[in-house]
Amino acid sequence: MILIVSLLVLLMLVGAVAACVFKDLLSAIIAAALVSLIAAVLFYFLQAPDVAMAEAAVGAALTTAIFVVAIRRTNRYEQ
Amino acid sequence: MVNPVLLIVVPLGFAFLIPILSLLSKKAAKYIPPIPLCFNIVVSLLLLPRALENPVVVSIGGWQPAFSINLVAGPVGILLSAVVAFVGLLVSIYAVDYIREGATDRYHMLFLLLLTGATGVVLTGDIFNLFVFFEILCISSYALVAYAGDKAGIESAVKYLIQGAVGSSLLLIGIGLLYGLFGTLNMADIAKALQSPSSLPVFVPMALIISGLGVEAAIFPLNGWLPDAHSSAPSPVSAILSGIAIEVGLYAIARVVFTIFGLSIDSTSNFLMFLAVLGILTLLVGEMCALGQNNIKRMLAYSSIGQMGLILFALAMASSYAVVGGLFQLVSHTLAKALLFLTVGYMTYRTHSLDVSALAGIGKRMPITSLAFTIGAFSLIGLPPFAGFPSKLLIVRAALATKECLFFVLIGGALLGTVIEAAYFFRIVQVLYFKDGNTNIARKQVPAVALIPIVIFVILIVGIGIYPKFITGLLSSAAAELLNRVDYIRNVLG
Amino acid sequence: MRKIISVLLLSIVAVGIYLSVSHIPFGAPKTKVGGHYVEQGMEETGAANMVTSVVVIYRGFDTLGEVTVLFIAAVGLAAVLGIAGQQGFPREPASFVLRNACVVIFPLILLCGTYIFAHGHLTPGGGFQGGVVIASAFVLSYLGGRERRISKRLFGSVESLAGLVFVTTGLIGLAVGGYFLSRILPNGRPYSLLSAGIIPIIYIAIGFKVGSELAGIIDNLIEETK
Amino acid sequence: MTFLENYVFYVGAFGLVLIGLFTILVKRNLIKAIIGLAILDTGVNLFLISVGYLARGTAPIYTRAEQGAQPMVDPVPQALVLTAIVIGVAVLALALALAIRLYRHYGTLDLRKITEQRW
Repeated sequence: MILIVSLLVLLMLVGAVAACVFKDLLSAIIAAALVSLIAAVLFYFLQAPDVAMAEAAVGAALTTAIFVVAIRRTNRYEQ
Repeated sequence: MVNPVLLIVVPLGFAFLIPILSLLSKKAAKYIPPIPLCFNIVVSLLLLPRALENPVVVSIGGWQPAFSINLVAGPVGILLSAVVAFVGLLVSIYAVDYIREGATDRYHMLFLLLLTGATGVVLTGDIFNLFVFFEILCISSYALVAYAGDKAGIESAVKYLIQGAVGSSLLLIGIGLLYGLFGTLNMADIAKALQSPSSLPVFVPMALIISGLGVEAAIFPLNGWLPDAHSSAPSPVSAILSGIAIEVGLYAIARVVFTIFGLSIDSTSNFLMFLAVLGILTLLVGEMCALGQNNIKRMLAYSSIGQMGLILFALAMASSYAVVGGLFQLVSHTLAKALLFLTVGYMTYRTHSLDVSALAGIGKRMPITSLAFTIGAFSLIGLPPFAGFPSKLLIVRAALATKECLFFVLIGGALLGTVIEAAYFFRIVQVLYFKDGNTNIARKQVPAVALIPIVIFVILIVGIGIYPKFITGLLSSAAAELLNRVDYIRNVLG
Repeated sequence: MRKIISVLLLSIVAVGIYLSVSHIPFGAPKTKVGGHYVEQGMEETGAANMVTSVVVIYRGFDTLGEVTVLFIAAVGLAAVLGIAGQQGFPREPASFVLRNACVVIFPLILLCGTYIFAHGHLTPGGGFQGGVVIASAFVLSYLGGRERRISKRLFGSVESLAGLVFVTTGLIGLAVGGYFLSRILPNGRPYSLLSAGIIPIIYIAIGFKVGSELAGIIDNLIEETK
Repeated sequence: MTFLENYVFYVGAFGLVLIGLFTILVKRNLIKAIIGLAILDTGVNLFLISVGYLARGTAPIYTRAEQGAQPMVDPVPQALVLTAIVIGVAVLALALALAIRLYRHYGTLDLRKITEQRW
């Protein structure tokens, strides 16, 4: 159990670093969505199903959608 | 049956009502904000006699305080919520005529919600609830700064939003740490459980919370957003941001420092000393930058930073005398700065330029407005017949009464700041009256709707300046409430 | 240079937080208020989901504030983007399959969202989660039928009415019970749909409000994507 | 192993907080900074939930079946996080709207190049 959690945390941090370094903003947004998704799983492990649901719906789906709309109306690459 | 919760809920209800009303008539929205604000003034005045005897504590939902959110309407709360409602009312009357472009109903909704947030921060007795109302205040200010949609407004709103959002996250981490340490969110309950504020695990959340709130209160290293945001917003918004938003941030810091963490000058003076030094640093930085400005709104914004530093310094001295001075300065700054922004709003509207030199000769063209501007500026400098004089005098006397070497040095810095302040305000007044400028500005006064609030502000500033006892009674009980932690805990928890 | 300063600053923050967090043992019982809610909550509010009872009843004022924050964001976003409030212009239609699939799925997602917020006091989920699901149905409808727009007037009215329902419920509580948001309805039989006093009313209001606000936000962002 | 058990969630939470703050401080692209803000929010939320966790606790939802002697985790942080998530998404949406508007004015999102306002 603890190993699975540690692995997920590690993956989440890697995702966050990736979101920070990627030059292509679309990739960075997907990495940020991955962070949110893993966070939702961690919320579930922490016995918080309500929050897991909200985080999955808001963080992984809705936020990603607004980000994608926003970069479509601006610029996809970080200069 | 007057309940402090009405002060928050009624403006909120009216704000929710505006979209429906504006379906019926496009013009209706601008007349809505004055109604709940008038109501708030009446409710505050009705609550005042009860609050002066004993803070009115009400819980939401009807459980014991620690188990539900509660509002504490003590003298400080009532004083500040009345100031918020009063200044808000005058500015909203001014805005009826001033705000014409774009979807005006959105402006009025955001304006009303900003004031609701400020009232909520002032009244709440729960730390997480404070965070929520603080967010209401901040997010509506971000939107209002960007409201006009011009280059400068959007750019400053972006800076403001990024810094403000980081500040709120720090605040939330601090709240989480406090909840982990004490298992409760009620401020009185935390205060009761918290014994020594200097121990390290408690110091960290305190530092986080203060730096989070400090972003909004524009304390020195965290105030990069303020001059941009306050100078590029529409003038009524600048008046509210300078007159209310930053003061509310400062109040929240004082509440956290004095009530939750119970810092007092004798036990753990180090941190308060640090805050006092920070205050004077903020003052000097703000005034120095203001001196070099040519953009008049930017100058006023820097002057707000300076004044915040002075108030922070006064509050950090933590003697009852000094806190009275700080609160007095807070009230007089609110009145004077709101007045200045309102008058500058119409002056720059006529000259079509924010440059100080463009104001040359305005004194003859717009005599009443210029006179009002001069009075506001003199009050901020602290010249005798105006409200700024007794407040600055109180702070100086409080600093001398501490008999601490550090405070003597710091008050010297504050006086230096005042001299600088006098220098740049006199320069503007001189430009207004004694310089001949562009003569093709129409000899036209401000419209009556806008003139009424300006005149009321002038009357108040002069009135308080001549007869300060008018509010010092209320201020001293407010200061006593802010400093007396034991009574606060007893009143809330019973 | 900037990076070095940032790293230094952040390491100070990290050390400070470590010192404080080491006094908050993970997994140990440490809360005062939480324990009370868990023990008494079921009796006092009649809701099986304690998170719901904390969100709506014990800390209902926070929730009102939070709904207000979302309202501000929706209003502010429209103000910032300078949207006039009329119907948008039509755009090119999507492909046949996508379009018809969306027509079929759209009501199902709405139903799912409604289920989530109507059962907020019994199962995980509630007003926000249900509202977000409803909003996601509208995201889908943009993908499928691009020429379709939501009616801004209708959504604006739903938003305001839902907010007013919340405030009015609280004010009735103030008039009847003496406290804002006090329980004016009986708790009812536990574990049944119509139970838990005012929780379902408030959660339905929140569900509609959050749903319409988020759908409005997305609509405003997508507008004029030419 | 005990260190891992005690701190893994805190490490995850504050790791996200620090990475988010670093992104905001260092990156000059506005959308990147907003992504940092989103990561920061997630980290704070994860921290709040970890504070409320109880070893071997169950989710704070009563079911008809008997609970047994199992304790429940603290519902308060979960309620706070629900609020914080919604506030976070509100700020994010507003920030992105500002970014779109900024791009329309300046044609760039690089904060170094956007210097109309100066100290």
